Amino acid sequence: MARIGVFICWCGENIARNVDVEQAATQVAELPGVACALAYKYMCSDPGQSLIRQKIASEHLTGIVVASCSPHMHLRTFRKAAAAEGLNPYLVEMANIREHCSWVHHDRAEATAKAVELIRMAVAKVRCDHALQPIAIPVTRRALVIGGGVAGIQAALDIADAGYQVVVVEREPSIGGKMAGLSETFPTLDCSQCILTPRMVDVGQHPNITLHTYSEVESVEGYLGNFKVTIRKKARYVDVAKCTGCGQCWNACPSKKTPSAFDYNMGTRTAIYVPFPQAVPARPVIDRNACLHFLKGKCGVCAKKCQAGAINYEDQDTSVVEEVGAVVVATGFQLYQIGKERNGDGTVGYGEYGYGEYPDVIDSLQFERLVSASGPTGGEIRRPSDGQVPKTVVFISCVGSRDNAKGLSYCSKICCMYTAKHTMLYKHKVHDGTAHVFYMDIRAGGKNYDEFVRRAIEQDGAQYHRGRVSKITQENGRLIVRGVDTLVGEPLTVEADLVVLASAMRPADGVEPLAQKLNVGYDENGFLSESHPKLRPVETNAAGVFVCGACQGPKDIPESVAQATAAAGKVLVMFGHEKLAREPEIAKVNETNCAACFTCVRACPYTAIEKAEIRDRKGNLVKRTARVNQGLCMGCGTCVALCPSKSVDIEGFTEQQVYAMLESLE
Amino acid sequence: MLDELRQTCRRLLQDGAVQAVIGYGRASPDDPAVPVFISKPEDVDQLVWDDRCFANLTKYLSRKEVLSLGKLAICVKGCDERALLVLEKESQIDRSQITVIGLACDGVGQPRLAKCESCDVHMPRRADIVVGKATVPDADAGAKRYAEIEEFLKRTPQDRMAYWKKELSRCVKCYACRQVCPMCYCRQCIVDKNRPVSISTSATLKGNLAWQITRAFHLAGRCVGCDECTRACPAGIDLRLLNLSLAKAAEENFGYRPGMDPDAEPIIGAYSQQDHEEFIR
Amino acid sequence: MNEANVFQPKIIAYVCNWCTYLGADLAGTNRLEYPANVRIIRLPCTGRIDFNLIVKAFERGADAVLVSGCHPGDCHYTAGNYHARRRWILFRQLLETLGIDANRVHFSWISAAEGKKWQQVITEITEKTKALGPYTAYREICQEC
Amino acid sequence: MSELLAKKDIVRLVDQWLAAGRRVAGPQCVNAGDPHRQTDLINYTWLTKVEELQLDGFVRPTNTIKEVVFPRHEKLYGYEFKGKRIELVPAELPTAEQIVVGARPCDAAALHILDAVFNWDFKDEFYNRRRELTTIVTLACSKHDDFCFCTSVGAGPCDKRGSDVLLIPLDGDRYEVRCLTEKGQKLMAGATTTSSETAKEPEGPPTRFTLDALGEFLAAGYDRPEWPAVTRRCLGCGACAYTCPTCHCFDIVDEGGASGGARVRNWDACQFTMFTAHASGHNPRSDQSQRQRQRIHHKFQIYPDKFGELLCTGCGNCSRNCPVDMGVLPVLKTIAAKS
Repeated sequence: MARIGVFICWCGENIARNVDVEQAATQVAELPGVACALAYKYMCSDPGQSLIRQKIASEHLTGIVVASCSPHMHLRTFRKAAAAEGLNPYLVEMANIREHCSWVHHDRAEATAKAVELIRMAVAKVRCDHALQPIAIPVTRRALVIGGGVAGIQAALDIADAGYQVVVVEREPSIGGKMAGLSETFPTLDCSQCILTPRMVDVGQHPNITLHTYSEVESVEGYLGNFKVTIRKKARYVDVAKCTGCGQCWNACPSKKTPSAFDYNMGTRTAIYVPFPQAVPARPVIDRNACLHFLKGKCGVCAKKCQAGAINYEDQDTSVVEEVGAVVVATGFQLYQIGKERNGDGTVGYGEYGYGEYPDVIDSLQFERLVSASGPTGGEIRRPSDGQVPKTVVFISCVGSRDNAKGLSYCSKICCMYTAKHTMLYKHKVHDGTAHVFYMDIRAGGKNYDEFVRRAIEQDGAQYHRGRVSKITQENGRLIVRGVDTLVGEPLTVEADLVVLASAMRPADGVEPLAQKLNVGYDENGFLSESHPKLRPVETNAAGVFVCGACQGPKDIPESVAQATAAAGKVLVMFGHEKLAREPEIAKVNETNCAACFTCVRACPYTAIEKAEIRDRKGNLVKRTARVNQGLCMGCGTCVALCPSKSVDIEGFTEQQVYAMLESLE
Repeated sequence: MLDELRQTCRRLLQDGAVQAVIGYGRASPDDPAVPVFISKPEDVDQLVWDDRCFANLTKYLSRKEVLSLGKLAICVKGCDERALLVLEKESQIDRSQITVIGLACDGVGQPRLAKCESCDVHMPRRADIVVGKATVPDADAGAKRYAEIEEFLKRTPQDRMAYWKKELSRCVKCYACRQVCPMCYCRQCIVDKNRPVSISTSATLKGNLAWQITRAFHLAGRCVGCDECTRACPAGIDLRLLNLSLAKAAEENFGYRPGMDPDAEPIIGAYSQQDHEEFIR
Repeated sequence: MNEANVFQPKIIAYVCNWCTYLGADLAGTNRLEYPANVRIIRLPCTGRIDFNLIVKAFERGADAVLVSGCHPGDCHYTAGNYHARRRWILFRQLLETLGIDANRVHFSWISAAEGKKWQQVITEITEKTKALGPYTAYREICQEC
Repeated sequence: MSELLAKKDIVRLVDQWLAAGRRVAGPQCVNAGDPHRQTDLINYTWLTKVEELQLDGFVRPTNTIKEVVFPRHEKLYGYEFKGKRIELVPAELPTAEQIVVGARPCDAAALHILDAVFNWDFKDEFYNRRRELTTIVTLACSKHDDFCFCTSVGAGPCDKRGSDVLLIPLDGDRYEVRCLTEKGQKLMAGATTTSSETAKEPEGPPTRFTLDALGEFLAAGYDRPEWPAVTRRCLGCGACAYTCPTCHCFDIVDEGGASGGARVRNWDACQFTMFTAHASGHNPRSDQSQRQRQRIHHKFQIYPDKFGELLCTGCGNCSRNCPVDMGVLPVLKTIAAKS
């Protein structure tokens, strides 16, 4: 027999003002199954909780209803109190008679009547509650970091330094990401490589870190705490174990004309190459599409030069399977492909700027390489067309950003800052040059950020024009930039030697299929979705998968690093337990009744339902059934509504409970 | 055509390709055709095919009494065949294990059943073996598909409810509609669940309405319009109207007709961010 | 104010735990008054809300039913509300065919930030249902044979 | 000598009964005027006006008159929650007299057969009260179809069992009236005219099998290997049982909410999987052939052994209404032939 205790809170005057709590207690005490009903000033206070605990013991209660505030406020509190007294915490229900009643209904009689009905519904529900035990999921205390840019490096080092194994997957031949190609960084103008490369080396040498470069995640199986990740290691044609990174091969390679992706095609590289001198690992790969051995079947210079015998033309892609408990996604960004982005019906965006047509219209990452000491010009600013030092440079912000018509709706956040930085770097190198900036707004929120922009304008004399550029044409080797200065209210034409476009930030290529493998959501722009924008900024809706860096949204280096450390922190919280406790209010299949139509499998947003087989002792198939993976189910109940025979139910919101509540309505 | 059908089945049984053929037969010429299960080559002469072969035999693919016969061949009309595709999509049958004998069909019943008037699948399209040749469907067959329901929806809501109250008052809850339906393969129907009772088992107006809402909606995006439920109903309730209205909604909103396109994803258990509505505020 | 004889409609609201329930909480926190006719049944997600619940609500004497959850794109469980929306598109057709009054079945997206919207929606539904009067057509169906 | 009644006088009588506020049931075409109908659907229904009554021109209604005494849904008693106590509220027994006019003999005979099972140990108050209140005016069959087999089960187009009044068509306009009970006499008192003409009893359908052969087969054992093949096409619905005049199984359930409810009984059917399912999940009749076998055994062996009469009047409704044209007739024909 049910023995339900009902505890009605005055919440001081908050409830008692509009609800006659004593009368409500008298009324609900009469309900079948109710053993005691009483009101008290503050149920959530220590004495209030003690009262509940006393009654659980003295009245031998089998379930309790607390009629007070929203369950979002205090359900945990009362569940803990019940558990402390030995009552299963899932036998606690709340009736929300404050937010949903006393605060919104001022007629005392009406509010009291409604409160009684809300309590009656809760009593009906608690009578159908099941005692539940938290679900324990074993955890493999080993993490996977996808992406070896600054965010991935930071997350990997933090987790590894805490003493756990980390696997890093990077699809390029070296880790380092976008930051490795930057010149100097705002707002301090410290050299990007100087601060990044030591950390890259740390990753390469860390005893707890396994590094898979030139590799991609092929498939992900499993769930929170128990992922099985298959990684495809692309053929390098260089045996990394034998190679010493001496450089004989790439120095001797006769194929030297391939545009360097690391330099954003501003320079060239050989067919066997390391992307940049400080690469980690400092081991080359052979580009099949440039290598004469593969193209023409003859050459073999690198193999001849290699003392270690590390060249292997027969190399094949291989797969490794890594078992990990948590995944950190740090796949970073790419730039908006000016003039090449497609928007359903065709190519859109900024053909009028002549990018790709005029060699001296470049994007911001290309400019980074131009000013980088390790770049193709050795740090001298020389324009691509003729190698001349440009005397007038126009920088255009918001190319692709904040443009619903032909670009992307969002602000890429970092362009204002790096454009200011570019003008400064330019002025520091070309003292007699002029830097013009066309901008929409200057967004420089951040420590020392606005000061930095002011310095560019006031000390280094960058000419800022608030307005858009409508067209760029080329005349006599110069670029005619036609725009408008909206502050002056007049058209403005600048003859420039070089134009730098601050292209929008987009998620890296291939992040959507990766997100699908991991079951992480993404927005219409392809940025990965965090669980909650404020309270769970690095978690995703796929339990055990975390995000950091620019794959989640545009951000600068400090933010990426901070988020990476946060993601590492979340991983470490997980790894602090041998087993993870998950809420048991999740789906459960009645496997005997399941008709195995697998509509639920198709619908589950978490791929938490799998197709399973029931076999007898001899191994003969008895029947097939849907089965819930407790590690993945989040308890949304989409499966319940779709199951025609209701062979699946959600604990805490079972069919029985919901119908009992309905039946309890007068 | 009948000879060809019998030959085909005889060969399948003789070769051991199948252990039984699900087809139509009858005891005497005046009787309507009934489902028969032929296991011996010498019995194939029991098979018949004419315009009184109403039953959608695909229902038997979820009857254990029939599955126990072994590997099966099944005779299907173009309309019935659509059910096979739905069953396949819903993991109920392994199509590779079933030999499908398609029967060319110009419609059944005297006069033709309502479904036959707007039929656009006279020839089965995905059968392993097709027997016979059928006429080409009328060009406006598709246009007539929802004519009945569109006509019905012109009535006032009060009139519609009055109609269903009258019709459903005759329902005795014999569940013939469920038992003949190839899509009703649940091991335990929701109406037979008693904890909780979400649908009253009483054959009252309340219970009957709840049951028919449930039956019809569980077929939303799944019903292939074989109209077996309507044919089976001893109370003569035109269940076809309910099914048609949902088929219409499925086609209008999601461009989907169950059992037509093997490449189309089922619409139930799926969604699109572009699903359009104007009633949610 | 005694309105004992005025028809007080019974309104059952099935709401998701993460958006509309919290929206109703916010209405409370902001002390936004609205009619006391609504009874909230909290479910994890609109994806969990089955058409049978709507039918049952009418059987239990509801004069109007509200189903409400997170706005598209905001679902706590990423897609539950999309599944729900698709079902309702179909279900409304069935209701229409059966002649069940569409003015008695309401759907809304109300976020955790929309306490004001919750107040408005409930007020409007209550007023509208009062104007329609009791749902006698369905109650007649539920009377014993 | 005989008593005669003109057809128009029957109509007048019914009109009078209705005018006097009596409940009158009779065959009616229930889908007249429905644009979707393909064939006429004749059902016994409670008449609201005499024009609805359709006495002949068809073989027999799709439903049966058992509903008049054994409704498909019946409240046995109510209950109310009074605080923590539950109070039982007895259901009111029916009080209204009712008349069935134009019943077919195969329907009327069924009630006579059912009297036994509703009274052998427990006396079913609801059934008995309705039976007492009901007067049945039966019309002998002048039409039959391929499904009819009354003559094979010892019944026939003039079966007197269960009827209070039997009408036998004399010619197109008149009936011979045979009052078989006091109730019948009372109902017809003064309405008929005495005549020397007598009606010829119409012939029934040809005999389709012999009961002896059937009895032999059933007596020969329970686990006859023929059952699976003979019953394989059965889909397990309740159309046969619910349109059978003699099937009388019911289920008892509680229906209600927070303040109370009722214990009700609803028709049930032995062909449903759930009919014999145990709470454990075990089902002693797990196969459709076992359920079909049960139905035949019950009707032609178990019931007659216990009550002396077959639980079948040969109305043919089970086959007529079966979605796959099964019902008892094809099964009986097959097994009688095997015996």
